[in-house]
Amino acid sequence: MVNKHIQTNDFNLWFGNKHILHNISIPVYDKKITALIGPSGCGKSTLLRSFNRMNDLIPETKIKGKVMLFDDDIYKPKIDVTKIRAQVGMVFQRPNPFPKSIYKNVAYGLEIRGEKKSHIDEAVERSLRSAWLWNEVKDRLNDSAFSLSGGQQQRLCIARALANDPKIILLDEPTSALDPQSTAKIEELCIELRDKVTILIVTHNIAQAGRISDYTAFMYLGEIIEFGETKKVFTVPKKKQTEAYLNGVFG
Amino acid sequence: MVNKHIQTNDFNLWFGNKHILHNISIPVYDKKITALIGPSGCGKSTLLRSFNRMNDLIPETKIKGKVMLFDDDIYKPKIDVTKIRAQVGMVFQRPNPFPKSIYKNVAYGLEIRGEKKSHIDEAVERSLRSAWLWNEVKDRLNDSAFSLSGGQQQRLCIARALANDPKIILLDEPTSALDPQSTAKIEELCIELRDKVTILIVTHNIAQAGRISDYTAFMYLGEIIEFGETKKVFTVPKKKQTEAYLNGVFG
Amino acid sequence: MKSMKTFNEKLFKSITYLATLFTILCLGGIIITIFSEGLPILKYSKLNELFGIAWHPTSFPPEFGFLPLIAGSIIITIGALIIAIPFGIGSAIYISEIAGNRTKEIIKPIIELLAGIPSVVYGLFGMAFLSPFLIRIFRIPTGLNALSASIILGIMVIPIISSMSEDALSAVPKNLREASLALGATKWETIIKVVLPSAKNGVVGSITLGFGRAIGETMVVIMVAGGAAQIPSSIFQPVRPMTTAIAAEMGETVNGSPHFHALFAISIILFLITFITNFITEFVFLKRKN
Amino acid sequence: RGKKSTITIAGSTTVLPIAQATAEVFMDKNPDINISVRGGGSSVGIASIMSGTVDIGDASRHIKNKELAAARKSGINIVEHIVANDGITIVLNNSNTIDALTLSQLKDIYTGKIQNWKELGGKNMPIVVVSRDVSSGTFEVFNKLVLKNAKGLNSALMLASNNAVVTTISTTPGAIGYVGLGYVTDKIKAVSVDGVKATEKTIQTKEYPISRTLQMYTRGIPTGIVKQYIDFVLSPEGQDIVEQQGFIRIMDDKNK
Amino acid sequence: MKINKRKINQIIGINLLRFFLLCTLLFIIIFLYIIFSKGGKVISWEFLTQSPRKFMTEGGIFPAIVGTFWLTILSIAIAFPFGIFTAIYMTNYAKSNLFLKIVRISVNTLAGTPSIIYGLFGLTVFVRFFGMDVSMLAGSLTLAILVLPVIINNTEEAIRNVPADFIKASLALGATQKQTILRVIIPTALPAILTGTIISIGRVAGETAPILFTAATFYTRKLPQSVMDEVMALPYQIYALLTEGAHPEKQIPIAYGTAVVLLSFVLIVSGIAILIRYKMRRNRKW
Ligand SMILES: Nc1ncnc2c1ncn2[C@@H]1O[C@H](COP(=O)(O)OP(=O)(O)OP(=O)(O)O)[C@@H](O)[C@H]1O
Ligand SMILES: Nc1ncnc2c1ncn2[C@@H]1O[C@H](COP(=O)(O)OP(=O)(O)OP(=O)(O)O)[C@@H](O)[C@H]1O
Ligand SMILES: [Mg+2]
Ligand SMILES: [Mg+2]
Repeated sequence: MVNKHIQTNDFNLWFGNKHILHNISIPVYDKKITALIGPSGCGKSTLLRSFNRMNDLIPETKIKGKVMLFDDDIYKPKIDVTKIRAQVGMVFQRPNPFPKSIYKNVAYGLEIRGEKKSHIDEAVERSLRSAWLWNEVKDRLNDSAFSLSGGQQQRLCIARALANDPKIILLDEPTSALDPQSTAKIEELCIELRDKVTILIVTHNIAQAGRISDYTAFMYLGEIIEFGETKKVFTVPKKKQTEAYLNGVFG
Repeated sequence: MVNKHIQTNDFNLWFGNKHILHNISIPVYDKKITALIGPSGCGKSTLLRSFNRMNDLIPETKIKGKVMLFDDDIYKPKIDVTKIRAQVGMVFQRPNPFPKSIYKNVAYGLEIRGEKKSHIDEAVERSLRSAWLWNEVKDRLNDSAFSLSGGQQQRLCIARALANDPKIILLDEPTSALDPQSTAKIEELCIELRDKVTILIVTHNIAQAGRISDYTAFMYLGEIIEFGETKKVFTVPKKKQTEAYLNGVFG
Repeated sequence: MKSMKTFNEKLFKSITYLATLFTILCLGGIIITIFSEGLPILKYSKLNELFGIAWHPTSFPPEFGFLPLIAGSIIITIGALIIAIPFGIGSAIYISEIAGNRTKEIIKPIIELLAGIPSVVYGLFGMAFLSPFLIRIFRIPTGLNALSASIILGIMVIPIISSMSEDALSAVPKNLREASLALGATKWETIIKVVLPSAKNGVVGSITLGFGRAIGETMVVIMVAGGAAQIPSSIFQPVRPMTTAIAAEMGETVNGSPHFHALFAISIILFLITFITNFITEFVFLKRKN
Repeated sequence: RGKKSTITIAGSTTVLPIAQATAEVFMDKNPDINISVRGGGSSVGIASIMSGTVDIGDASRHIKNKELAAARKSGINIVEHIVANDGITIVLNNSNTIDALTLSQLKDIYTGKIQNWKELGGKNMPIVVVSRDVSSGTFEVFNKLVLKNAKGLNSALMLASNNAVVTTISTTPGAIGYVGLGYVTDKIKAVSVDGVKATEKTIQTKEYPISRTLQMYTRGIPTGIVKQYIDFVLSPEGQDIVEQQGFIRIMDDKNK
Repeated sequence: MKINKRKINQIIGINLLRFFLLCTLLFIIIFLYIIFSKGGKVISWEFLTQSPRKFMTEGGIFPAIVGTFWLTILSIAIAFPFGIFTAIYMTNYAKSNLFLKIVRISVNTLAGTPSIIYGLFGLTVFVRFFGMDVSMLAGSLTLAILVLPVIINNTEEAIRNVPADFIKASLALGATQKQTILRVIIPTALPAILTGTIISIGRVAGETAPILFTAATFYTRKLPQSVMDEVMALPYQIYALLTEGAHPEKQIPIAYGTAVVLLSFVLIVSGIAILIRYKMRRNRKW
């Protein structure tokens, strides 16, 4: 049995009065890729963002239950949220590099923590290599990040997250704004990264979930309907809704 | 053999210098549902909008080739564009009712043509019935259209298009902003409407194209890769790209 | 380490908070000033006298009837709006709906630029050019009157109305226009029946904003309106708007005299009028969100 | 105040041109002295002198008893210097047949009791009353000496400058107005008041009824550069400048 | 037939709109032409660099140029930090809706308050209460409060236009709120903040009513030595030349010349700002 990296226990979340997440209890296994699938608005992004407390930004968010990162409840009072976020990398749907140079983008997380320049230089190179971007950008680290193509920008965002040396990376539909080639590259990259970090990925593309993930969670209306190994969920879904969704009946 | 309602002949379209549509030659058959599928940005919407000259709104649009509506080239000089648009209904991705009452929305097309009130009343009821909305709104025709749910608004937009008594309706991803129930309802509605009008629908949802269309055209990078009966295209695609797309490898 | 970090965070937040309080304080200061210097007029003059029709602050006994001043302000402002509304909104519609991108990119900045022209320059134009011009055209004894002030103020307000209306029109979702055109409507029908009604709030908001600007304008009216404290019977007569009375008479009053307080009392009225129009603009028409 | 090298003057806008023009020539003669001249109004001038924020306060009226009392109470001795005479001429359009008016007729015209020239024996022609802006010093004099502070006609045209009055009168047949003596040209005609024509002489002697003096106030007897400046204004050279600015010089033998 | 009527409506309607726009442009052209053609004649090197002479009927307007320059710089320097910090508070920290609403109403009320009321405020508070007398300091403070809401509104908008994506990315990397503000939000919004501020420079330079009682003097030869000195200022000079003094025939051309200087300054400054903004929008990649 693999290790659990994250475990949620009866986790509930409200935006104001809207009950968005209902009694979520799933594990995220260490050094595996877990895919979160489900129709639009079912709460995939919200669940993902619960793992680094990005939902705190939304006013009137209430939660109940626990989210254990290793053995720490990240919602316990007086915890330093910035520390948790630094440990958990996050990549968004649209590539969102800062309007700074390529180098400054990757260095950002380290600079705000006041790391030494030499250490930063080294980490920038390492992260860009891990994100398969080093060769493409090594000669123009001071160019604006916007001079990169969409796919490169998304890999830059992955590199930026990797620079913090996170144990886990959350990806929210990372390829939905990309062309097929870039998509393929990011998928490969995910598989490659699996050796180093735990990956949780939200995707609308069922085929993608099938291709790259080890585990799949299917969500519907804020609940986890089914969770299991991808092979099993895709071939012999236990629930009717899962089957319907996989067959493209809705969404 | 069924009648052709629309036929394009070597139709090309440029936005400025960008060549968007390449030598498109497809028929749209009368009283059938034709689905246009393909990855994002391949030109589906642009092609659809060529059929009622909505692309004219985009500055620096150039075209070459013909689009025959029955036996009239809609791009021939000095043609009255408003007349063509009145004959061709169009429904957009996001429901876009006017900020007016339900009644005024449906009556809009007739009112601008100065039809008689009695005729308008009758047409409004008929269109709302055709769009399966009459029972839900008959007691509040003067309420704002925004008081309706998303799915109802989309059906209102269909009713609004139907009020002009068009021979053909163009739908651009009409369900992508809707929930499963509303989606199902609109799909059924399309099938029902097929008896009266020709339908051309753009969709991202491959399963949806399979469920409701008689013919399918697969587009890629501005070209029609494959066109044929839906059954055939879906089961034995002739082109590799079609197969790849249907299997969810890209998009 | 961590406490240092939180301290820094808190310090920064407090600085921004103090700056915000300062802003509120400025408004508070203005309100307190005009009310504490304006209300004492009630010691010298009854409220109904204050709303009398004669403004003779230097006669014996002085009369502090605000009505001629209020009337002057309102008449000029309405005149200005009558001029500015068709030109402002008309050009806004043209820029937003009809002009090509090229034209738009040239004209919009020009109109924005116009909004920045100092009012004293407009005043100069009115005094030295427009007023002699009007005398010749209409054969009137003075060109410094309600009409010329309205014209100048109107020209001044056009860019305000135009650029704000343009913003409102441009904010109308493209898909509404498309829906209308797709139903076979002409461009004109689309503009009149769909775009304008959808942008109604913003457009009306631009008018109330223009009203607020025009009624508070000082230099143009002090230079161009003629300055007679009367309720005019024609637009060719000079008027004395509130702002003129304040700016022109403040220097001649003895600090703390009834006249001094009366001028501050006028500023209260002026402030309330602009406050209310502003409030309506922001919260009724623009519905500014947080 | 030690070795002062600047003089600040504030007050009446009527006196402003005199102060400005004399200051300019004075500075040319004394390049290391700077004079700053600003308006504000007579009350501002007197108030500023009392508060000590300026060296010289200009006023087109005499200091009021109330103000003087307040100054005495705070131990300030305010000294008045009459620097010029100002006479206000009543002017009509050249086509008008009237040549003489009385003070009380003027008052009736400006309060609206008389509305047509024929009531005064002239043509049958409505009177167009032209006045100066309330904030102007000229209005102030007229208001005091002619209207005796009675309410003026609301519909009078209130013009911003002497020149505007001249232009308006010259182009409007039925118009009546008032300007400083220096502004009378042959485009308009001046009438006598109570039988006295406005001339330099009649104004200096106060024979002409609508005349006044313009003054500068200082705190105590001026010393140092302030004294130098005041002396310059009162000198023949200074008085020439006063005349250039459209006012009437003070009588040579009667220097205060 | 019906189609015809609709077509005619369309043609009439659109031409009416075109007429309104052309008239507006025509106003502008006539206006600028008159000011520049009448004032242009007066402009010379001497006019720009010398003090007024011969009772303001000759010489130049140099002290007024200098005065306006300092008034503008000082007031922007005072208002800028307050404006930025207030906008930061409003966009990032304000939690309570009520407080935010109060701030917003205050800012909007300040923005809509007539400038003459600022003049009264400056007179009562700075000139008299704080005893600053008529001085550059009193005038700058008054003008600073006048532009404060302009700077706040502009900065707030600039900050709100920073894509939420950037902020999220920064926070997700473990940055604190202050770090996110100082390293991501402000740098991203800076060009927009600065262009807005440049535009408000134009606004301040042209304001007359607030300095009538607080800073402006009619005539001085000396350039300001300290913030406690009163100064000549271009907009006030135009007003004074037209309404005071004894030689309108000589003063009006000078007023036109002064207007050309002021107008050129304002138009150039706001033109630059508009150009920057235009370029910025073009080049913006997000
Ligand atoms: N800031 C917010 N305030 C209130 N409700 C929100 C907010 N963000 C999301 N929601 C609601 O929470 C629910 C779940 O949203 P979420 O974004 O997690 O869905 P999702 O599964 O990621 O959908 P998608 O596939 O479209 O990204 C939706 O009903 C949405 O309307
Ligand atoms: N107004 C426009 N100006 C210039 N190019 C445009 C414009 N609208 C669309 N395009 C370009 O035309 C191409 C086709 O766009 P279109 O919207 O037709 O794609 P689509 O297949 O409908 O995509 P989607 O599935 O995302 O709706 C794209 O490359 C797009 O960038
Ligand atoms: Mg999502
Ligand atoms: Mg599309």
